[in-house]
Amino acid sequence: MSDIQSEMRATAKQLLESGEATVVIGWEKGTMPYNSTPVMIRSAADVDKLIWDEYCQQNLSTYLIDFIYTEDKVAIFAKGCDTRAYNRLIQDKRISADKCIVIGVPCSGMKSAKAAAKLPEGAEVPMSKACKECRYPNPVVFDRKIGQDVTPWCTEKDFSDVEAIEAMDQDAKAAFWKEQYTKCIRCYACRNICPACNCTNCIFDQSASGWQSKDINASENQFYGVTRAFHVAGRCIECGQCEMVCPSDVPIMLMNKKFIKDIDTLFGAYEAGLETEGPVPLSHYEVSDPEEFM
Amino acid sequence: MERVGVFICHCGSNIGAVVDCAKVAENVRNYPGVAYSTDYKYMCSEPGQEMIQNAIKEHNLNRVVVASCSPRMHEKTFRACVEKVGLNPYMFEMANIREHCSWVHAGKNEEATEKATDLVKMAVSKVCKNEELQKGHAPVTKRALVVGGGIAGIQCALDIANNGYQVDILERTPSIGGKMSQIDKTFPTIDCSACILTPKMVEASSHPNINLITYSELEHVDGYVGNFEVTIRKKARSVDIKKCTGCGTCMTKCPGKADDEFNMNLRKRTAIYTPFPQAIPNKPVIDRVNCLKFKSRENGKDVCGICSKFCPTGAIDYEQVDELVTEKYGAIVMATGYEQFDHSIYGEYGYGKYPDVISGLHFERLVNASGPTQGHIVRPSDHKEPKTVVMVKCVGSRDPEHGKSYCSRTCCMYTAKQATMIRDHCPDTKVYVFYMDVRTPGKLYDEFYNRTREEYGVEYVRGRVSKIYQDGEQLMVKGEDTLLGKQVEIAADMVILANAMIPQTDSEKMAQIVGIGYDKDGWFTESHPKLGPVETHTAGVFLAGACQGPKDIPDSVAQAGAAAVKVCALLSKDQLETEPTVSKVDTKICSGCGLCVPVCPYKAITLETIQERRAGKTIERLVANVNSSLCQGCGACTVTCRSGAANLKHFTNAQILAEVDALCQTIL
Amino acid sequence: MSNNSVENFEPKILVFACNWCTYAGADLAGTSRLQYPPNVRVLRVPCSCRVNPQFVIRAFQRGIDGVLVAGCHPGDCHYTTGNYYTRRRFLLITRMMEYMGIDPKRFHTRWISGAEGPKFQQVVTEMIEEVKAIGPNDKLRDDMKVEVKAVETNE
Amino acid sequence: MKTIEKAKLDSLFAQLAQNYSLLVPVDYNGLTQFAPYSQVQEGVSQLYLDGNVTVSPKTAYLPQSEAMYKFRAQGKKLAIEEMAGLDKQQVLFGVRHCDTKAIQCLDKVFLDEKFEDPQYKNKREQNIVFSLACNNPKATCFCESMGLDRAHAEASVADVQVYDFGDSFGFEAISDKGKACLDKLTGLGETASKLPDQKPQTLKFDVAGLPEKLKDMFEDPIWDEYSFKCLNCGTCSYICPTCHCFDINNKIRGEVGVKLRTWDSCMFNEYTLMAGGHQPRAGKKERVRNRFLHKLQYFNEKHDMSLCVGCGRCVAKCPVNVDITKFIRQVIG
Repeated sequence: MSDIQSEMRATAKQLLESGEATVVIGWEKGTMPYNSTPVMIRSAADVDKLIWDEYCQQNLSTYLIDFIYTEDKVAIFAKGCDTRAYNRLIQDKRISADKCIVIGVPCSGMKSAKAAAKLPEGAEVPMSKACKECRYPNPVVFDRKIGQDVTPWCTEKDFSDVEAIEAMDQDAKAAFWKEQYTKCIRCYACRNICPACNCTNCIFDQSASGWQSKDINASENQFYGVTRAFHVAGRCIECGQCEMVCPSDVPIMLMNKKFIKDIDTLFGAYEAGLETEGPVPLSHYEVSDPEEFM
Repeated sequence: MERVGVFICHCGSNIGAVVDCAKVAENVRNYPGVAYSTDYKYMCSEPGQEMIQNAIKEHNLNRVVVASCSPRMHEKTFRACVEKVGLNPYMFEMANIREHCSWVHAGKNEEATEKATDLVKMAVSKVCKNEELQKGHAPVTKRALVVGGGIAGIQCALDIANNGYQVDILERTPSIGGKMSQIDKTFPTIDCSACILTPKMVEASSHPNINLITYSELEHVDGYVGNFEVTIRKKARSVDIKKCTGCGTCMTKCPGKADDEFNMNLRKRTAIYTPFPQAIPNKPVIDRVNCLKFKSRENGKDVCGICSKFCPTGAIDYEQVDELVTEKYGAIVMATGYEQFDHSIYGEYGYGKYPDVISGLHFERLVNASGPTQGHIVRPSDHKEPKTVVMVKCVGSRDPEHGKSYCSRTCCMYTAKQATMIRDHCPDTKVYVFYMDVRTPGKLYDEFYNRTREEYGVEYVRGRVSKIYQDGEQLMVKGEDTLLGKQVEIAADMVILANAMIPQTDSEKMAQIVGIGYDKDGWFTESHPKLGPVETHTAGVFLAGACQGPKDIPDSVAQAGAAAVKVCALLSKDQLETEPTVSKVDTKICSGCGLCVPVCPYKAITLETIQERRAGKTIERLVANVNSSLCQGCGACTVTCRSGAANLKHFTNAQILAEVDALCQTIL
Repeated sequence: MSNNSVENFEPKILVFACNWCTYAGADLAGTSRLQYPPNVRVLRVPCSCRVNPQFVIRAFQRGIDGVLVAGCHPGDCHYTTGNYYTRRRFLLITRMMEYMGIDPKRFHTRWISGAEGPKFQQVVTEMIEEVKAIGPNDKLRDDMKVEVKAVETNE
Repeated sequence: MKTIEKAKLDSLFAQLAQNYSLLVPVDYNGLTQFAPYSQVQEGVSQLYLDGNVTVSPKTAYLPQSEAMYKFRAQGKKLAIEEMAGLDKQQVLFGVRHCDTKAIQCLDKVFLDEKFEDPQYKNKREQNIVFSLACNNPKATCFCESMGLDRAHAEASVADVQVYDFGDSFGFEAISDKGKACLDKLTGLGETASKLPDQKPQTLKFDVAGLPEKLKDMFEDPIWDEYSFKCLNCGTCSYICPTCHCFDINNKIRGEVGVKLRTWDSCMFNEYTLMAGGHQPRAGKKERVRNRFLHKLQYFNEKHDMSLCVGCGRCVAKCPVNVDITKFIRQVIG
């Protein structure tokens, strides 16, 4: 890892010194050992802040949106999931490729900071769930690449958790989701970190539109949850950030993965964030789509 | 402040006998927004409408709900009614308490009254969120496009042109004329088809308002009623039409040979050709597939060139390429006609392999004086005159399993016509007709059919043919005479099948290009089966002739005239009113992701760059923009739009939510 | 009408009907005097593709017992392609609703043409019977039972 | 000091639950918060005393969503009815010192000399706070640096001081309310009042002169640095024990409805959005600056106390580790 870290610093230095980039976004060490947190480097003198360790979980691509109206040329370090997020943002026309330099970093999976926070110091920290299920640890798009590609440890999408819910009876399902969404405090961290939730003005920030009141209860929270899942259906790049940032531990990916599973089954396997062109499942149709409404 | 007037209609006893209208009016009197509520016997009547108008004035109402019949019935009536006293017509809503309530809940008066109350509350809640809308205006390009140059297209173009409007005829083959030019005689008058068609063709070609675009295909249609932008592919003719005089020398010299599709492949034609002698324009094209020069070019050589050598005007141009041109039109008439059903799927008729089992259109060419046999009725196999002819009707028609479920309408009559022609040309030849039913609804049609049997001695056998097989030189036709209840077997010299009429093979693609509907068989769909037979659901696109469904010549001509009138009515306007119930994008909310763009069936949404002041800086960003003339108001974009930036006027998110909430609030 | 005791339970069912097909089909049921139970309320939309799944969830939040989204048969859409999007969206939403614990009997999408008055009658009748059998919807509800004892005064 | 063995905690809770509504810290499916003791009895939640809860007990004073009054409108007539307050005294068991300090902050806002918020006041009067001293601070805790007394809860808020002696809890009444409550309890033991040992906090720094320093830092580039990674989510505001901003909305069902007050966050776009569409705090920088300055400068200027009590929740839970302690240390230098 340290090789990658020094190469990161060297790359950042070169980019900033040459003027190819005015900003480099990477990770620095945070408050706790398990906090590796985004950092913006503008000066070659600061590149030693950059680190690469097993907690560089956070997706940096969404920060590119902040620079669309500045004069900056922004370089970001990007793992496989970050590059899918990058494609998502390109496809949604939220960022333009000519302002960005993507430095791909193959990733071997990140550890769960949430688990680490609960475990005693020195204990073995498990990999994040999304990382365990990751099929694209290597960058799918990049301008440069650091390090060697790794062999993906998953080839198939793992829907066992979704299937476990599907196997429950109706009352158990309802009770499960009600419990989960009772916890939601509607802080919108899941939305704000999501690369697919990139609207400039989310419907949940428009209380006057009448879509949702600010009342907090399981019903309203579920409306938020299922609506957000529907909005990212066919667009979710499975980074799992939503679930990782949730202060209430709501299993948000269980919603997203349900849509992914059904889209694959009904309309054919689809991988969001691999391409920047072509139809997205829900803004497209086939005359031959399954017919069960006759 | 919303001040809604609610008017509950009894519709005589239609509603009043089931729904307690006075109670409904009472139930909603205190409902939020309601300022006035009453009931009346006939709301749509003159006094009923006056009552609404007076109440608007007297109670200072700014919104109106009428609970009565279906809005599909009287929405227009009441909109006009409220508009007369100064209310915007879109500040009106209807609650359907007749078709959706009293008529379907007879005897359940209490529940129906409760349901009617709910429906009225929903309408009130919606109307409170309604906004004043103004109809838009769009200019009109005073020029029409007729797609298809058959008799329907020609007639339609002539009618439009004679009304003083410019019209283009787009024809994919080298000549106009269509199927009618292949037909020898027409029923029930047995007059010569060419004799009545060719003058029309000449008239069309020489009309100052008509422009012929032959050997060309419809490529793409953009725009909307009054303002279509049509891209046309002018296929390479390989002949400079301006230089060509139509002398025909090239055709006499051409060594290339090809099947003559105009003559149903009953003879060969040259590779440079006009489909038939009276073709218009009477200027040849080179069939590049069969031209020796073009064939040799595929192999890296370059031979022949005889036509070019002999052309006195130097009109041959081997280097021509397809040309795409874009033209503007105010209206489009689809007159793309039909195809003949291919009977080779039927094993019982020999899979199309027996040369002497021919279709009706083959026969037309056989019997035509300028056809391959100079009008002699002979067998294709040995050119002998047949002594026994069997005709089979409903080949492909009325056969949902293998063919088409519909009746092709014309076959009974053309079979009768052909039978009489055989008897006329070859008085010694016996003619049998196998039929399921004989359908002759048309002026003088049944009389013609009776003459065929009685005067011409054609024998009609009611039943299906179960098998045709070759037996020596003859064809054995086995079938059942269901009237006599016995098997019959006829040794025939020739069999003529009355093949069904089917849509053009690419009719579905055509429909998609133009943006109109088509049915399960591929016929274009009219906007209403009875009241809109030549209109389509796409404003400004009309139908003429058999592309809408099987039709004979008089029906096609009549429909062509009808379509022409609709086109002229459209082109006579300087501006078109457009419905305001279209989608609109709130650019403040829109992120410009563009997901709505591919969803729009009318290509009404484009991404545009706008300038915006943000934190003291002017920035540029993409947002979606809806062309309100193109938008037809389906709402597909509104659901695709996650942030709710795209909203459908008169069916806004807030309005629909208000209805949902109004219905549900009584559930506790 | 709604009553939480299962025996006398009269469900309330919301039907989103497209203007060109299903609404016309429901009108035809009316003109043909085809009788069905009075538990359905039709909400007219221009096209089934206008029905945002969020409307459906909202209705369940507010306590509706069943929702039917109905439009033209595929290929018959007045707007040519609207119902193809409806189909995609609601194939997914139907499954998601079930995943969230809403009984699949409570939510349906159906194609009902303007000529299918009898089908409209049949679909809503069956749905009402099914929903009646499973009782009131108690899932996803955002109930607000407020009793205001105070007496009204003029505003 | 009165004591009870931890093994007998259930009987203590049972006694309390008899006379009062009882709220205890629980773990509900992974979310720690205060909840009715009945949840523990029913097994819905587990009692959680290992550390402070994620969602602070400010919920017992300022719920995330609270009806202010209800109404019915019929035609032109309108009826309005106030919501009834807590009809019964409510014991909050295990409130940490930082959170008692936080309630003192809320008092400054809701029990202002000019206006007393009746609903807040009702809860303040009816709540009996058993405040538990922390022996084992979390790595993210920094209450000492913010001037809190780890041995004694905020006396204006806490009614009973609780100490954790390992096998038992010790109780000392602080207020009359607390004394009355303790007096009702039976089966308690008695012990000398030697306080338990407290592990030192690791996150320690000096905040002297902070408000004064910040006064001149409104345009400092430090805000770009700290706001860059902020997501503008509401996690920090919602878990913060002192954040008290709220929005007011209607919840209407036909003729009846309630006026709701719900938490709001200065991180959200609508928080400062003006009716005309103007957004004075358009970006992350403006919002992060406002939040930090409100915590560390503005509140001091107005009420002479910090609005940050050092509970460490935001340090632990911020999804992108925007760390207020790092900021303070950097400003102090």
